[in-house]
Amino acid sequence: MPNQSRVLMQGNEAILEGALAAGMRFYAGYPITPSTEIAELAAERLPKVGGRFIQMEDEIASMAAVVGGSLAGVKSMTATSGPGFSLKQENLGYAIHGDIPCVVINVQRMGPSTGLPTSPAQGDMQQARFGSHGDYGIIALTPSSVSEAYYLTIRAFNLSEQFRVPVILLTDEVIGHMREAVSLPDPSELTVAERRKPTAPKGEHKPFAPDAKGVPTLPNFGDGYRFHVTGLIHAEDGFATSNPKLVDQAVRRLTNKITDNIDEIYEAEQREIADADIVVFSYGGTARAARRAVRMAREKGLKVGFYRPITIWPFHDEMVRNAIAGKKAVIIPELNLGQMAREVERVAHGTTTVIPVTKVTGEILTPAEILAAIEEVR
Amino acid sequence: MAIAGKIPTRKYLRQDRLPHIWCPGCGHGIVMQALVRAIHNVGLSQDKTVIVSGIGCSSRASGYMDFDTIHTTHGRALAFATGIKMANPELNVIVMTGDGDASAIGGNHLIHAARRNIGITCICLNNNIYGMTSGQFSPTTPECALATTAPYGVIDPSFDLCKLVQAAGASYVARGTAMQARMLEKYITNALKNDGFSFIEAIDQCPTYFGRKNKLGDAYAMMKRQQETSVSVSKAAAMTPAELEGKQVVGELWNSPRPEYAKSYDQVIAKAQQGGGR
Amino acid sequence: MTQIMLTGSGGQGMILAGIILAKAGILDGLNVTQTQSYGPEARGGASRAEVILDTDEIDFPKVVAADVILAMTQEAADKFSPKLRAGGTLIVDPAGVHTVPAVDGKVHVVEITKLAKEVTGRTVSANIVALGAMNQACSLVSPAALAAAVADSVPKGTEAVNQKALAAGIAAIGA
Amino acid sequence: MTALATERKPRLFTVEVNTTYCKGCEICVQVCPKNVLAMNDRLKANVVNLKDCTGCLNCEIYCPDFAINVEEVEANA
Repeated sequence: MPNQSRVLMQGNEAILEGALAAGMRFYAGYPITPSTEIAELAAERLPKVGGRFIQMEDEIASMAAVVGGSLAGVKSMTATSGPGFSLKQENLGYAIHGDIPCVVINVQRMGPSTGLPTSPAQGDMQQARFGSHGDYGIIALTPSSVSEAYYLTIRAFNLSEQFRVPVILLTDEVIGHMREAVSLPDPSELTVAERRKPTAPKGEHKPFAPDAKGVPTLPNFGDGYRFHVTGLIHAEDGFATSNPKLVDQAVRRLTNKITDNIDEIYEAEQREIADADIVVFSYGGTARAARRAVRMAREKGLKVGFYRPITIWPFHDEMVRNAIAGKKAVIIPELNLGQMAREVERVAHGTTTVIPVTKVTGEILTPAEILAAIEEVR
Repeated sequence: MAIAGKIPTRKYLRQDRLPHIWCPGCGHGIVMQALVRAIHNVGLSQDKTVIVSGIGCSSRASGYMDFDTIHTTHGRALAFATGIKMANPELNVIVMTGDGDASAIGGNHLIHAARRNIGITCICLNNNIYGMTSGQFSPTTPECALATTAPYGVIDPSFDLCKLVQAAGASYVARGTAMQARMLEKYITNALKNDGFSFIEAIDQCPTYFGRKNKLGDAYAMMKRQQETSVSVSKAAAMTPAELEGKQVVGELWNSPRPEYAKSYDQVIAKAQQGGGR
Repeated sequence: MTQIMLTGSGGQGMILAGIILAKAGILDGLNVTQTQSYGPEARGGASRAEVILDTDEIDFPKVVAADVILAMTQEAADKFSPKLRAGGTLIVDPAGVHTVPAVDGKVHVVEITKLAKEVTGRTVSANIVALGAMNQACSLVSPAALAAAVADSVPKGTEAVNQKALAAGIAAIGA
Repeated sequence: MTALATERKPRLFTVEVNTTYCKGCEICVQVCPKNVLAMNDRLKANVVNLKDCTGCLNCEIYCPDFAINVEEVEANA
């Protein structure tokens, strides 16, 4: 075809292409709608580049295998939806606790439970933050286009390696199944982060000793460091401890390594916020309708701005606060019953009116519905 | 002159982690030593061998062994191990798991690791009880035995894990007891040499919970009893089901090499790179 | 912005037709989005693909008011024709649509399935015939881009027969 | 705790019990065919009859606590 640079690609396909570009060479998964295309493409494409794919016996095993693959030194990922994301939570917590880099794709579908398997929703926003037990920090990224799904998957791997933390690509059925024109870059133009290896000699290296950013440098299995990984709270040497001071340090480090580096991790798109009376705060597939609604409002002469978090977790309180400070209202359209509105309300702390626009019909929000909410503010 | 069978056990242990947490008389240390001796026999590199364990008393073994080691989540050791082996097939992967870990919460992973015949040696330390949580019955607790969650005796039929794993597709299956430590060492040695999924059921004693609750005496008495109720494969072949009631068959139960999973995937890679597939 | 719906029943190739149209849009340098119905619906019931073509950035990826609707079955025609904007174009295949719904726009009745059978010997080419007819009636993309997109999307060895199907669709509308 | 066999045996062995590791389960005492080991009053294994040790390694192999190490003493050492 004459125009090679722009290709038609589905969101799920872009995710897999992004993962391959980022160096992902091990995929373990279990079929579940609407994420299955990612597994199918991984099965087809990975062996061509010398990578490996395995269809595991269940979602729990898939997450476990991904953690194992990463410890063996290979960039690893899995993809899932709704119920599968729930099942992965225990081993996701293990990966967080073990500072083990990996990427988990969640193509959100309508829930709770089996819900509406092929219908779009954004009901896992809080689960992505707090789904596993105990306290921890996590990174989740939310694409709003097929092209962004490609780039954010690469970024997910980069952040995962830099901060030694699982990164969730929290997408939705709208983006996962949509096809759009994507301009694929030359691989040489991409920034791909590789795993930092320990510099201390074998025998002296402490696998969980943090660097200045709070991130340890774990070796790979087979490198000869002969280290120990456990899900028990552990000291810097990797072995279990119940020393209160060390336990406190270990748990806080897992949260602080994310929050202390938030400016490096966080990204958001902001349009026409400065003169706006109203800010529409939206993310993922829904942000497409929201952006349209904002344009329609501007055409009508309404002063409306647009704030789209691309990094959804960690939540950047300060940036959101700055964007909504002094505004008449912030409108939050989302395909759930107000999961991110909760976060914005926490930040607004009563100083700006927070208006959730929620929809749980299994359909997406339309620009008209969001525009109506904007017009109601006046 | 060296002592026949003497091996430098301590070389393979993280001696600074000892003494271990296991109770006095617990059989897990005996099985762990049999594994260490087998690793030495086969000559596996400490730098290229990964020990994976789940959750439970037996799964603490990984922390005491001087290799790359990973103490995972309850029941999932084989799933983590599968990821390690698939991502880097050059690594020797050994799983240490307990009866509850492997056959209750992790039963599905056991079946499928065996079905794939992935190159993992899985040692199930079967002491017939959940020790870490203080004595609840497991899928291998004998019928009628007492446990804290079966105060009137267990009514659940117990699992024959070797039969299960053989039926699922493992290429090497053996069973031994702690009292037959040297035989266990031999079976594990052969298991490590097998290129595929190998399963060793090591029957050992929990004097603290299973022994005390069921009035089975001290550790040695339990070991003797396990030996006495064992029947070799050759003897068992001539016995009726009635005669085998309450006995366990020990020995190499199955040894039938077939293609190892990670190697089969090498062929998938070759096929894909030659332009095969859809 | 042009909003297009291709509707029929599962297995009629509406989604592939949507993908081909979107690819042609890319060849013409347009921005495109293509979405579809999924799940049990896509396996026998009413099935639809939606395509949006725009010179500008496309925000909302779904059809709000269709400029063009293709309907291959009665069920699809009845279900989706209310989405047609005033002055839009409805194209129906009489093999599936016996009663053309009343719409405020143009209607083309094209013997899509019958033509496919006549020209290629196989009814599975109906979606390609439909693309030819739609594009000829509504000038969605350049004819060259559409032909190239068809060639790029159909199974190897069927390129020639599909170009015949495309030409038959174009001819059915006429100049 | 090391004792040395000295009498009229062609082969001499040392049996070392690491009392930090030993948990006093008595398995070693029971598996030794020559009664080389006994429990002491601190409930630790203790070498009491080293001269009869044959170097069979039973005590080492069956010790669940990795507390016993048997070595052969070289004849000319």
